[in-house]
Order: sequence, then structure tokens, then C-alpha cells
Amino acid sequence: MDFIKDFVNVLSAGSISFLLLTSIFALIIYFNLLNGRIKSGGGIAFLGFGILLLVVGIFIRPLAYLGVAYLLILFGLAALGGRLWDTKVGLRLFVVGGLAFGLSMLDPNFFLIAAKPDNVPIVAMIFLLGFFTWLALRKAYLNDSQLALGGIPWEKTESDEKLFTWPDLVYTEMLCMILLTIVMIVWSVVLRAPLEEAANPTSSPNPAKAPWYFLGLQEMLVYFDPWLAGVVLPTLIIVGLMAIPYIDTNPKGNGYYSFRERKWEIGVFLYGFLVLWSFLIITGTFLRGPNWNFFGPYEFWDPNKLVPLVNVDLSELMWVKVLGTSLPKLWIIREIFGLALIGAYLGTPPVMAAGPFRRFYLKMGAARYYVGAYLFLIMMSLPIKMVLRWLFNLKYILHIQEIFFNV
Amino acid sequence: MKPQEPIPHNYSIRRLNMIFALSSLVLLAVTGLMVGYDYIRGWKWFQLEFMRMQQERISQEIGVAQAEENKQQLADLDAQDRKNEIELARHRDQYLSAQKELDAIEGDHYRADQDYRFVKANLDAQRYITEAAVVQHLPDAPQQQAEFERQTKHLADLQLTLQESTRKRDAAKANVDQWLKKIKDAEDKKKELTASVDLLNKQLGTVDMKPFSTNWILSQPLLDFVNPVIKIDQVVLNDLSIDMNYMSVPRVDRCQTCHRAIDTPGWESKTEAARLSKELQQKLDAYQIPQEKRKETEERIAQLKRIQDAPNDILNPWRTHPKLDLYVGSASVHPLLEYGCTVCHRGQDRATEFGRAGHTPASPRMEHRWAERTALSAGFFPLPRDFEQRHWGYEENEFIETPMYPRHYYEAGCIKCHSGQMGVDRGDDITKAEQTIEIYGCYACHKIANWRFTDLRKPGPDLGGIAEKTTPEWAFRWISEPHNFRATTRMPSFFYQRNMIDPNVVPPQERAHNVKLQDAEIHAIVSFLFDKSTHRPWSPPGAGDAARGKQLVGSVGCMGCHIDTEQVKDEKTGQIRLAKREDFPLERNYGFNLTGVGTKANPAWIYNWVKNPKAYYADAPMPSLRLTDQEAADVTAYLVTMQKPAFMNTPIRPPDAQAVHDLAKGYLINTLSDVEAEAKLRSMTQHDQLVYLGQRSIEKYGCYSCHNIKGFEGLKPIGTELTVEGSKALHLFDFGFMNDEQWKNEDGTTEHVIHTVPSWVYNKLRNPRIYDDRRTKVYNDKLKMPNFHLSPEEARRIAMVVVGLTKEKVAENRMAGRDARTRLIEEGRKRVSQHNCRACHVVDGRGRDSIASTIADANFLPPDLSPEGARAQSPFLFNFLKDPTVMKIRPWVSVRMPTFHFSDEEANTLVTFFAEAGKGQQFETSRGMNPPAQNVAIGKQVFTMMRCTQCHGTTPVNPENPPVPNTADSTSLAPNLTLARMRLRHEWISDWIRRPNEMINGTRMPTNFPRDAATGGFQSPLAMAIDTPPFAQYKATLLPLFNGDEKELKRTMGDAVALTDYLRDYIWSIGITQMRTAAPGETVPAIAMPQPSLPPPTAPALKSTRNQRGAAGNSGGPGR
Amino acid sequence: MSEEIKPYQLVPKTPLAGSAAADIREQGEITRRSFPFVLTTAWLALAAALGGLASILGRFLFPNVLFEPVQKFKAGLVADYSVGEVDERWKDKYGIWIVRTEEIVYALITVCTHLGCTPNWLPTQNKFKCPCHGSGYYKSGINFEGPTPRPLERAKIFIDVADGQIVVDKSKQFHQERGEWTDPEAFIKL
Amino acid sequence: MANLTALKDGIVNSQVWKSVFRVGIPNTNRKRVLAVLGSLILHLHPVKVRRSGVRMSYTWCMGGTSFFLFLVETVTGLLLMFYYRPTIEYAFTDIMDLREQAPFGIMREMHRWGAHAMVIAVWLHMFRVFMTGSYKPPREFNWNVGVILLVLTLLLSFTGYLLPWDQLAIWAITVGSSMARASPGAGNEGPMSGLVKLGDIRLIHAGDDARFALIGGRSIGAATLLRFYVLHCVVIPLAAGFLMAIHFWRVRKDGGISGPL
Repeated sequence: MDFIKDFVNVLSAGSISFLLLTSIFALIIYFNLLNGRIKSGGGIAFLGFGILLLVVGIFIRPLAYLGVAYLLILFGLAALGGRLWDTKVGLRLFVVGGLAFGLSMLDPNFFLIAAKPDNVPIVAMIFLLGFFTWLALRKAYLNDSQLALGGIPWEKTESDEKLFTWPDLVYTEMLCMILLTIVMIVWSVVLRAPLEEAANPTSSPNPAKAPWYFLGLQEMLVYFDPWLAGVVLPTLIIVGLMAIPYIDTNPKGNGYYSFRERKWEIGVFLYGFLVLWSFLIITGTFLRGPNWNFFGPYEFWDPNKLVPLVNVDLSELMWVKVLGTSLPKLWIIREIFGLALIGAYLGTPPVMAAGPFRRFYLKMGAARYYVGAYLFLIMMSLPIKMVLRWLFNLKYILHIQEIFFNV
Repeated sequence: MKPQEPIPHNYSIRRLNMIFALSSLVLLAVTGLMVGYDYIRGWKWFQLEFMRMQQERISQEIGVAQAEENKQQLADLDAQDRKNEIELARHRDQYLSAQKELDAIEGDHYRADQDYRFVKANLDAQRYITEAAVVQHLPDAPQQQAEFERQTKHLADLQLTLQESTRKRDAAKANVDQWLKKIKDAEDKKKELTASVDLLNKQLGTVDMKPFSTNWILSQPLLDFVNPVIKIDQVVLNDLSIDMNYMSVPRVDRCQTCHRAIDTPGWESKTEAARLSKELQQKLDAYQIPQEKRKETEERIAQLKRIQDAPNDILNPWRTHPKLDLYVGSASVHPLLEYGCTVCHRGQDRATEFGRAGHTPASPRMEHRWAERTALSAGFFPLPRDFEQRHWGYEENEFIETPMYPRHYYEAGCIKCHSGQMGVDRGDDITKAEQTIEIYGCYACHKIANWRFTDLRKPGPDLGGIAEKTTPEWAFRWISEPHNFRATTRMPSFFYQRNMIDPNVVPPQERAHNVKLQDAEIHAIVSFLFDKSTHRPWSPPGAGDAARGKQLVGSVGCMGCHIDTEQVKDEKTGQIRLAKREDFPLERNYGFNLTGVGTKANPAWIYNWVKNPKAYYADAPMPSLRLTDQEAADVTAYLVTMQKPAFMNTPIRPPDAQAVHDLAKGYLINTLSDVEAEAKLRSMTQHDQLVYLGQRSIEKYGCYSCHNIKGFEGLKPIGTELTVEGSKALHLFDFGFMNDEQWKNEDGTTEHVIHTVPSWVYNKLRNPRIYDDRRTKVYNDKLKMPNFHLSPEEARRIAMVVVGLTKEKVAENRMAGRDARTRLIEEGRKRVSQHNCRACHVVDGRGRDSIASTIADANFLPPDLSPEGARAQSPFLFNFLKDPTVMKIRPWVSVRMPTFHFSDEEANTLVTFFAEAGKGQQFETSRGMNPPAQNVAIGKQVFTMMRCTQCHGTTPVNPENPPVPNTADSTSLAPNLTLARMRLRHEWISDWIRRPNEMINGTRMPTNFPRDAATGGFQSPLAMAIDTPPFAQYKATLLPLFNGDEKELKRTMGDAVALTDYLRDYIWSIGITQMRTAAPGETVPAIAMPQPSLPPPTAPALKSTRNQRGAAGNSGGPGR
Repeated sequence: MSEEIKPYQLVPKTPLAGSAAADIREQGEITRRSFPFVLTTAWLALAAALGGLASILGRFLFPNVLFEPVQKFKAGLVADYSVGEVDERWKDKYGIWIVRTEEIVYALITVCTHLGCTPNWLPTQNKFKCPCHGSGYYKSGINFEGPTPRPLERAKIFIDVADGQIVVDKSKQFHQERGEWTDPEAFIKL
Repeated sequence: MANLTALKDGIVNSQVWKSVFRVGIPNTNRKRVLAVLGSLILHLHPVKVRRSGVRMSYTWCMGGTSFFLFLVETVTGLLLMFYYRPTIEYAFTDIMDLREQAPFGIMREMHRWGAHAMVIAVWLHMFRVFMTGSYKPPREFNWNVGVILLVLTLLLSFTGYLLPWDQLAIWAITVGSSMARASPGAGNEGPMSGLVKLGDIRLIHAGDDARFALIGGRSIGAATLLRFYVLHCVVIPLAAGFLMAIHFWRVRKDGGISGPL
């Protein structure tokens, strides 16, 4: 058992777990798995990617772990017959997940975190998210196969047939209310609400965490400056959410589950919601321990764990390491690389508008295109910054202390 | 009513109905679960259990009461009842007519009363109107006045009729009553007989919880708010608020919810019952219990006996609080309603559950016994039957900031309010604990910023002149391990400790290296001290006789503060073993153990030190016993014989050059770069390196905290400050790897560390280096606290004080001993404790057991100073303290009162202390009184009649060295009375003659005037004796003094107070009035008056002396 | 091995008839036969559960513990009170008048039995007078004027055997109209 | 059994009962329609609804759950207001008293777990609305109202988290609110806030920046507790209630539960 625990502990380090999740996300969402079978071509591509990871892993140790885990999951899915969206397969997945969670509850350290009354809702959220994502994608898959056959989505078959609100809708609502009350009461009886010692403004507990639904933001604070991660990004998340209906001009898929007709929107949303938001919450809850150090789920939260975190800026990296000179005084020159990189990054949408995305650009119109593009870019800046930090300890791409503006 | 036409459904209604039914049932069940969860609480079981115990006890008492209740009396009372019934029936008609008549009169009386009230109301109104009229000068004032008179007259008439009808009514009532009287009397007598049983039955009712009884119904889940029997019991203490991070929150103690009988006597544990019954029995025998309470105390003792004989002991939480007269009782010093529980015991005040209340186990066994049960049942009933396991649900809850003090640490709670006092009255444990800290000198290294432990002197001797005293070889061996030289020394061992050389804790190669480093450091310290020491020449002693020296040391009083043996006979095992500090009273550890002083110090130093310690260094704690040169020489000769050769021939390893170099470099690196340090070291010789290292090592180990060392004055004490150590959070204590571990101490005992603050402090005291076990640390980072080799009892006591020092602030009016008078007393007590007066004297009822253990005959012990305040005149005491030779009151006592070289301020403090403690006027001197001649004459006669001269001498003597009476019969030794006038207070003398034994228990002074048990007054032996023939001649001489008034003479002879006053006047007349006899050619120094160093408190004014007996004695007996 | 995918047919909108109706009835339409058992138990259980929850909310409003000021206090020695005088020393702090007559000492609660105002003791007129509606009581507490229905209540009063002090316990009241003033706890026999 | 039904009929047909329940047991279509139209609460729903609107696997009933949990929170929150005093002296001890002595102190657990459940329900509801593409026209505005409601739910939970005033609470809020300090332009330590000057006096400083507005002081103290208490109990619930009304209204106006056109 300990070998598996150690393996999971290493695997859970920020760099590996995030890359693993992203690759699995891509594996599941794209590349044909959706129509029920790993197409022979697609399958080999994924296998190749796994082996590539193993090869590179020889030099960069963490990637080896990544490769092993990735292949394990790949063969796991294949073993499930590759047909992810069947209820039988869904049930098996659910059972495997439950078993893994049950077994790891035996580990005292994991139990300490998972059984903490305030973390129970997060564990529940993981299972609920898993189930409902599977349910939504399954229904999307069923509708897509109908559409593939030229048929109509399941919802359409009944859409014009009306039922009486009384008793049907009202009845189910009442049952839902009763069941919910039962769950709430049992949950309140079994778990006691936490009450630690009285507030003491002078001594902060270690670790001091925000409420669990803000742990995503607190996690971002590690990679970005507070003004970016604390204010700009959260507002952009909200603005982004609000802008979705206005950017998404695709008329299809309105009112029924379908993936094929709304590939890009669902892909981006799921990546933003599942991989970024939920993953950060889970890391913030389970993997962040005292002094905000990374701890494996089965690792003891030792306050005096020492982790080499000395970080370096891009300007230092380029000038000192690569060119071997001292840092120039004037910030314009010093930050030339940072400025170039960010300029290139932000310049891609207009270039793409002229180039390959021309069709989109015309269809959506300038305003929608640019808003959508820049929101997407800012969203993707988070994973990029995270990976850069984990792999190279890179802190600031742009570090202009004079006007207090760092990215 | 068929539906018109079926309608389509998404889900089959039948299945929905089924789900609906099931879910509703589950909802009902779950609601029930919620009610149950809220209703079933742990403390309810404790209350039920206590009610069951009460029922058991009450039914037991009912059984006893019924047995006493003699059935016979009841039976015949019933019979009499029946007879009365029959008789009343015979006179029924008369009874009825009387009753009717009464009713009629009742009516008239009511009418009369009613009229009276109405008229009175009108009269009041009228009075108001007339007054208003008069005041406002209204025209119709006279008419109103007339009307007012009329009404008053009318009211008077009505009053008469009312009284008349009341009288008639009472008569009629009496007439009726006399028929019922007989029945009512029988009724009362019966009720009185069965009163005790009825009362018990009523009590039984309130405690009865049988199903479907009223109590049971009223405590059902949703009904238990109407008038619950089982409820949370709390005390709200607004002025004893809890300091919760800069907020003061009212304290609400709910301990009584489970500890039901905490303030009701009768539920003591067996041990407490035994102690209490013995104490009450003593009080009863000593007539200290007032008359009306005697019967009640006897009942109480009977109840305690019943508890002791009961089959099983009463278990906590149902026990009564021990010492109810001191704690918790409604009439005690700390009543529950004003103090609550958590003020002293700490713990979470609002908690109603065992675990959350913060109970702290004292030992691992207790921790296991309380072990936390399964989570589910934590809130539910603990299994009632598992008494032995008694799993009450202890959980190590790190969120409780103030967990309770564990057993044996309860008195730590006293410090919070009593820190302004030297000792807590009836708190012997904490008083001894604080004195231990004072004697062992913990305050020197660990700053404790409360009044008790501030401005105390440094516990260790001055090392400025060490070279004059001893040799470097001795010093090296002493510093490396002091306990080899003296087993009872207070000097701790700094080197070769557990984290340096213990085989199973430190790996072998590191051990060898550590030894080298430790050697180097000791050599360095010794060379530094000897290098910097002064070399004053001390005159060598003359020839001395060791035997006489030994006799002198044994008698002159050295054994009060010193110990001279190292072997002691173990009372348990009986063999001779190495002495431990605890074998001797605490005061004897004030000075150091004399064994081996010969090997340690050179004779010249001893000779000069013994003669005058202050010459060696100014604030030497040792007073001078005014030894003559010859005596000093003898003592030195004896002390020199106390050798410990074995100690000196243990080998000394030479300092390892590399070790010295490394250590010295370790310090130089802080300021110089590596290269510069090496250069400096090369430039220094081996000795210079040692001296430099010595200075830094003294700084590292903090020797300057306890010893005066030149160059280290004014440095901050080395240890962590302990002022608020008791409030330090548990997670700040570094348990290292010793949490829940067992470890073996070097004296063979095994200790167990549990995760509580008291346990951490206790184990740290037992062996300060255990928290370094299994830790890899650089040499200089290892724990440095030296090992005092404390016994478990000493460690517990000190830990109790440390845990008691908390940051909790108590309101000024709640602090103990804050009034001006108590402050004066406490300042004095502090001096008494600092100068170790209790080594030879009894002060405040404590002390003198050091010297008593070395002097066989108790009559040769120094005096008991308990009544000193009321007895000594301030000028005499002031001069006596400054220079004891000024008057020798008890020449037969070999122990000498030493000269402490008190400053004026110190002497004043002591004089004020004794005066205030004795409730006398502060700086009172009554020397100037001169009693009238007649009193003196009478007194002389009484003096001779009482034959006082058997013990007391009355011939004037030289106060400075009066002749030593023959000490054959030691019980008749008594001070010379001519000294009384200078020394004693005027009215104390007569008070002392009347009741010596009550002032000093077991004094040699006989009780000539025993107390009359009934009235509490004094009986006089002369009352009868005066008429007997032997006293005839005295009677003859006395008569003229009473102007021949036989009756007056007889009366005075019976009046103890008068007699003692005459005695006092006579003694006063023969007293000397000049203290120091003028040496030839020397002027007599005026008696130095003590300056009142502090504002005299509002003490009661001096009682005016009784009126002088008129020369003619015409005013009859002296007014009392 | 997995569900067979068959294209759906668009369900016609025509009203159901014949077999479809039967099929729906079979789904357990509310007919007389099926109503009594399942649904009655359902509704009864739900009603009971909601009743339980409602009574829980009700019980929630009655606190188990009160933080009211202390009801019991020590009122000094009997000698501190002069005969025939109404002592107002404890009126503000505890709402009690202590009256000492030749034979007994009793404690009156300063709450007018009419509507709860605090009457004043008028020594000149030798009566308690309530400012709210004019209720009047004699020194004994007996009501004689104004709307007050019954006399002032007496508080439990006894001598604490330990230190001889008077103890007044306001948590126990005695009503004259119920004849409780004869109860030994309602007064101290001198 | 007979007189039982008689009794029932007596009641049901009594004038009182009829005046209250105008429709009676809706077992005929006309009554089913009237039942929905006639009741204040039920007329939230249309009289008839699309089949997919009733199907659990389509709607997951997350909207209903969120609203129900909001009601549970309101009820339990009101009850807790009977025992909780939002001052720094009493807050902590009152919450402790809820567990120690208050009758049905379990309401605190219901309130807290309800809050967590509501946050999850709101997310899942958004998730379902997105996956079914129900944000597409004509429902864009309603989607935005939904997003604002999501933010309000998070704020409700955030302000409620501070009220027990224990270490967990005060430090969670300190971490959470310190982000406001860094807001650009309005935060004391945010970029560009230094530029907002009047002469050389900085207008935005620790005493008046965004964080100060949120916690009513320079550090988390009594003012913060009171401010959060008012926000948690009055301001945000009212806002959320109002927006929910709009939300329900637009659901109906935009064509009921979404379905393929």
C-alpha cells in the first residue's frame, strides 16, 4: 500500500497532477473518443504521446511519473471498453472512484483532511461534479449519435407534448424538497460544525485558508500578483461568464444536450470550470498545508517541511543566466524580453483573425471575436504561469517595480 | 369521482406515490433523530444518576427516621384523636351555636371595620384640603378646619366601636376554639412526630424520576422547557470576566450541571470524610464550636461516619468539594455564587460536556481511563455501567486555550489573586511551592515579574574573590558535577548531561567529542574566574580546638540554616543512605551543606568569613554570630576537619587544545571573518584562549544570573521569562520527539510525558535535557538548562507555580491582600522569608523546625514570635534587630540571635510587620507610664501570693549579659522581669498573664487563670485561697490598702482582670528604664526611634489606659 | 454489449386514446382503489414530520438557560432593620421591600399585581401607591384601593443558618389570596 | 371508517375550507389548471409544462434545489438570529452556547451545511444550464441574472463565514479580504492607486481603499463583524431575493424550461 501512497504523493505535486489532468481532459473531450470508441488512429496518437512522456521523463524525472500515470489511465479507459458513456461503464467508474476514496480514508493523514467537517462538502462536490459531467456528456453523446443518424435529439421527441404542472412537476419538486431535508438533517446530525478557539488577531493558524469556494482564488495568488489574481482575474471570470451568451453565436444546441454541435464552447467551459476552477479548489484544500507548502494527500502536514522555492524573474533569467551580464538599470531595457513575450501573446488574435481564424472572425464580427479571444487568452495565461512556476520557478515575466506593475 | 380523461405523465404516479410515502416516513424518522440528537446529552445522564443516588440515600434516611419514630406514641395519639372526635360529637349543639354566634359577630365587625376605613379615607382627604386651604390662605380655611375636627372626632368614635366589636369577635372565636383545641393539639403533636419523615418524603418526591411521574413527564423532549427538573445549572460571574484576546467576556460557569453536589455537604469522598470528621471532632473537644451549633456538628460527624462505612466510595463528578468552609460553601471565603469554579480550576467555563470542558489527566493511566469513546456516542450517554473504565470522553482538544489544572496542580489557581502575598492562608502546598522557588533561586535565571519574586538577592555566592577561597582544582571538579561533592547542594549540574553523554541518546563518537568540548568549557570558566579574582590577604586563624568548635557549631545556631551531615537514616528502609534535600526542612537548605568545607576552602578564608561574612562581599546572606576570635578559630578548626578527600582525587583531564580552539573560534566568527579569527587565535596563548572562552562560556550558561561576577553586572537573566508561562499555548511548547513517550531518569525512576503543559513543565524540571533526545543539533544549539536533580515532589511543586503564572487579570477589588495594612504585613513577611528567620523562629505559626531538629530540649529553643507584634515595644524591637546584644532576654538559650546588619529601612519594615501582624499600634512606646503607688503595693502582695519568683528573677541585671540561671530544671526557665518595662507593651503584660497558652501554644508559662468553660471568663485561684490560713498574713497587709473594705478585697481577689493589672503595675514599677548601661567614659546613646517608613494605616486608636485608681479608692472597684 | 442506438420517432401530438389511456391508467392514476393506503401513509407521515419540525421551531424559542440577574441575595442581619418601617434598601437592585413588624419580617416584591408597574412607598400616607393606575396597598401588602385585583406578593425569606443573615429568594413567590402567607417560608418569625 | 369520510366531507365542503381552498382536490383537468393558477406559489409554474422540464435527468432539479436551500438558509438563519449577538464580546460564546445549551443548537449545523450545499447546487445549476445551451437567445439576460445570483451566493457564504468569530473565521476573511487591498486604482497596494493624488496627498490609502470599505476598518475588528452581519442577514438576501424573482419571471417569459425549438 505504501508504494501506491508514495506514488500518488509524488504524482500530486502541482506540476505533474495539473499536466496529467489537462492531458486526460484532452484525451476524453476531443480525439473521437466521444463517439464511443477509441478510433484506431486516435488511439495510437495518444499511446505515442504517453511513450514520448516516458522518454522525456528519463531526463526530467517528474515527466516520467506523468507518463506512467497517463498510460495507466489510458489502459484503464481502454479496459473499460472505451465506451465511457454507457451506464454500465459509468457505474464502474463511480465504484472505482468510491473504492479509491474509501481506501485512502484508511490513511490517517488523508482522513484528517477529508474528514474535517468543512472539507466534507468539497469531497461531495468532487463526486457530484464527476457524476453530473458524466451524465451531461452521456446525454450529449446519445443526442449526437441521433444527429449523426440524421435523427432528432431526444428532447425534441417530446418537446411539443405538454404535461400538467399539477401533479407531475409539483410532485417531483415536493419529493425533491423532502429528500433534500432528509439529507440536510442527517448531515447536520452526523457532522458537527467546527468551532476553533476564539479569534486572536495576533496569531494566525498555519495554514490560514480562505473559505473553500475561494481557495481557487487563493491558489492563483501564488502565481500572480494580488492585483491580478485578486481582482482582475475574478472580475474577468464573472464578466466572461456573463459574456458567454453574447459571444456564442452558434444557434444549434439550444435546449438539448449536444457536444458535436457545440464542441468549442463546451470544451473551453469545461476546461475553465473543471480543470482550472475545481482543480485549484481541490489542490487548495487537500494539497496545500502549513506555510502553503505542497503536501501529498497521504503526507503528514509537517510545519517545518522545507521546499526550495527560490524564484527567478524572466529578466534575471535572460540577462544574468543566458547573457551573463548584470541587470541594466532602465526598466524598459531590462524588461525587453518580458514586453516582447507579452506583446506577442496579446498580438496573436489580430494575426489569427487575418490568418486561419478568418472564417470565425467574419462570422462573429470584430467585437465578439476580440472579446472572446482575449478572454480565452487571459484564461490560458493561468495554466501557462502555473507550469512555468512549477517547472522553472519563474516568477515574473514582466517585473516593473517602479510603477508597481508585474505580470 | 373518476377523472374526466386520463392525462399523460412523465413518471408513473404509482412509483411517485411510493417514493413519496417512503421519503415522508424517512423524513419523520430523521426528524425524530434530530430531536433525539438534541435531547440526549451526556450531562443529563449525570443528573439522572445523581437523582438515583439521592433517592437511594433519602430512602435510607427515611428508613432510619421511621425506626426512630416510636410507634407507640403515634398509636396513643391516634386513640386520643378518636376520643376527642366522640366528645365533640356530644357537644355538637353547643359547638354549633358558638359557631353561629361567631359568624354574626363577624358580620358586625366587618361593617365596623369598613365604616372606619371609609371615614379614615375621607379624613385623609380632608386633612389635605385643610392644609391646602391654610397654606393658600383660602377664605373657607376655618370651615375646613372645623370640618376636619368634626371628622376626626367622628373617626375616634368609630375607632371605639371597631375595638369593641373586635373584642367581642375574639371572645366568640376563643369560645369556638376551645372545642377544637384538643383536636388541633393532637394534630400538631402528631405532625411534629412525623415531621422528619414527611420532609424526607417531600424531598423524595422532588428527586423521583419513575416513568410517568410528573418529573418524568416534564422532562420529555419537547416539554422540557416548562419546569424542567433536569436542566443546565450555571453561575454568571460578570466581574470575573475571561480575557479572550483583548476582550473581556463574562464568565458563565456550568460545572454544576454535572457536579451536582459540589456545594452540598454529605457527598464527600471517603478520604475527605475521614479528614473532615477528625477535624470537626478536634474542634468539638477544644470547645471551639459555639453552644447552639454543637448538636448540628455531632449530626454532621455521624453523617461523615456513615459515608466512611458505606460499601463503595462516591465517585466524581458527584462528590462534594473538599474543605467546604474554604471553597464553594455559601459561607466560605470563596462562595460559589461569587467565584464560580473556572476562576481557580480554569477549563472551558461554558462547556457542558466532559471533553469540551478541558479536563486534563494527571497521568497516562488516567488519560487511558478517560479515553475518548467512539465519536457517535461522544454526545450520547456514556455507558453507565462501566464504572471502572469510566470513559467520560476525554479528547485532546487543542482549541481550548485554558485547559484545567490536573490533579496535584489545583492550587496553581491561587497565584492569580494571591500573588501579592508571601503565603496563601490555608494554602500550604502553594506557599511551600513558592518558598521552594525562592530558596532554589529559579527567579534568578527566569524573570518572574510579580511582587512575590521581584528584588530578591542572587542565590549563589559572590565569585569575585574565589581565588581567596578555594583552589582551581576543586572549582573544576565542583563545576563538572557539584552533587558528587554535596548531595543536597542547590548548585545545578551544567555539564555531562543527558543530551551530551547519555549512551542511549547520543551516538558514541559524538559523545567523546562532547566530553572534550565540555572539559574545555569548564577549564575555561575556571581559568577566567581565577584570572579575574581578587587576592585579598585574610589573616590566618589562631590555634583552635576542633572539639570546642564542633560543640559551638552545634549550639550557637549554625544548624538553623546549614546542614552538617551527608548521611541520613531512611525512615522507610532504615538503612543509612545519601541525604536528599527533602530530608531536611526547607529552611536548612538556605545555607550550603558544611560537609567537605575543609577540602573546599582554606582555613584563613573560613576564619574571616565565619567572623564577619559581609567583609568578603557586601550582600552576603549569612549574618554574623559575633564569634570572638577564639571561638572563630575553634569553629575553623572543626570545619577544616570536614574533608572529602575522595572528591579531590578524581582525575582532571587536561583541556584539549583543539577543542578550546574550535569553541573560541565559534564565538569569534560572530564578529570577525574566518581569516581574522584564526589570526587572533594564533596570537593568543593557551591561557588567554581559555580566559576568553571562559568569559563567553559564562555568558552562554548564564552563571552571572545566580553569582555576582565582575564584568557581568546588569545582564538580562539567561532563562525564558515565566511571568505568563501558564497562559502559553500548548503548541508553543517544543515536545521534540518526547510526546507520549516514556523515559528513564538518571535516578532510576521512569517518567511519562503526556501532551499537556503541566506534564511538559514537570518533565523539563525532572531532567531539562530530555527534549533533545534523538534530535541532531549543533553543540552550541543543544538545550542549556542545568539539572537541579529535583525529586518528583519538588518538581511537581515548582511546576505548579510555573503553571499558575498566567496572564489573567483579576479586578482590583478581587485581589487578595490589597488593603494598606496587609501590604505592610506582606512587605515584612518578604524580609522574614529573605533572611530565613523561620530557621530559628516561629513566625505566623510556621517555622523553627530546622533548629528544633538539632536541639533536644524544646525549652532551649529560640522564642516563638507569633504574638511578637502585640508584645514588643517598637523602639526596643528596632534596636534589638539592629544590634541584638543590646538586651539578652533568655540567657540560657545557647542559640545566638545573629546581627543581620539590617538597614534602618529594613528594620522599620520588620518592626511595622510585627506590630501590624500583632494588631498593635505601629510605633507604640509606653515606657513613660508610672503606675500609682497603691496599685504597685497591691500588685506586690499578689505577686508574692502567686509565688512568681519561683521562675522569674526580679533583681535588676545588666541587660546585655545577664547571669545564666541554672538550667537543671529546664521547665522553670523564665526571663527576668526587670527587663519587662523596656521590652513589653503596657497592656500586653496583663493579657499575657491571663492567657499565655492561647498566645503561644505549649509555652512554659503556667495558666494561672484558667477559662471557665461555661461563661468563657477567667477564674482566679486567689478567690478561695485568700481566706485560707496561710494567706491570712497577706490578707492582713492587703486590708488597709482596700481601706478595710473586706467585701471589696474578696471581690478583687476573685476578679482575674483586676489581679493581672495589679501584677502588671508592680512589674512595671521594678522595670529598668535605660537599655544600654553606660560603659565607663561612653555617653549613653539615646534609644533610636524607628521612623515610620510607611504611612501608618488606620489602625484602631490606642485603648485609653484604665482610670487611675484614686488614692482614696473611693470610686469602688476599678471601673471595668 | 452496449445499448443499441435506435433513432427516435417524433411522437405524434394526437390525443391519447384506447390502449394509451389504459397504459396510463396502469401507471397508477389516482383512482379510488389506490388512494387510501399508500397516499394516506405518505400524507400522514409528511404531516407528522412537518408537525415535528414545527414543534422543533417552537421549542427553539424557549432557551434552556437564562442570564437573568441573580434571584437570591443576602439582606444583612435582622438587627439592621428597624421595627414598623418599610426598608427600601434593596428596591433598586433586587426589587424587594423588607418590612419588619414586632413579630415577623417579610419581603414584598415591588411589582404591582395589576399590570406590573413599580409602586412607591409613601411614608406620609403609610401606603404603597402605584403611579400607573393608582392601585393602593397597606404596609402589609393588602390591596385596598385602585384597580389592583390582589395583594402584593411576598418573596421567600429565611435566615441562613451558617452566618445568621437574612436570605431573600425571589424565585419563589407567595400569594395572600391563596392563603400562602401563612407558609413558614413567607416570613421570618422573630 | 364511514363516519371518518363523512367527517372529511363535512370539513371539505364547509364554507371555511372552500373559502380557503377554492379548488379542492384537483382530480379533473379543469381543477388541475385552476389549482396552479389559483395559488400564489404554484402560479410560478405554467399550467402545463414541457415533458423535458419535468424529467430529472434533464433539469437535475438544481434550480429547485438552490431555491429550496435558500429557503432553508433563511429559516435556519432567522432562528439563529434569536441567539446570536454580532459583537466581538458575545459572538464566539453565543455560537459555543448554541452547541452547549441552546435548544436545537443543531440549527447552526443546518445553516452551515446548507450554505455549502447551496454553493454546490448553484454551481451545478449553472453547469446544467450551460450544458443544455439554455443561455442562448432569448435567455441571455436570464443567464446574466443567474451569474449575479451565483456571485451573491458566494458573497452570502463569505460574509456568513466570519460570524462565528473563531480563528478559522477571522483568518479566512483576512485572507479573502486582503485581495481587495490589491485592486488596481481602488486598492491601497494596487497598481496605479498611487497615481490618484491631490497635490502630494494620496487619496487612496489604507484608511479609505476598497478593503477598508469591505471590512469597515484597517483591520478585521468589531466594525467588520457588524458590517458582515448586516450584509449577511439583510442586504445580500434581499438583493438575492429580488433577483430570484426576476430570474423566475424571465424563465417563464423566455419560454419556460429550455427545450429544442
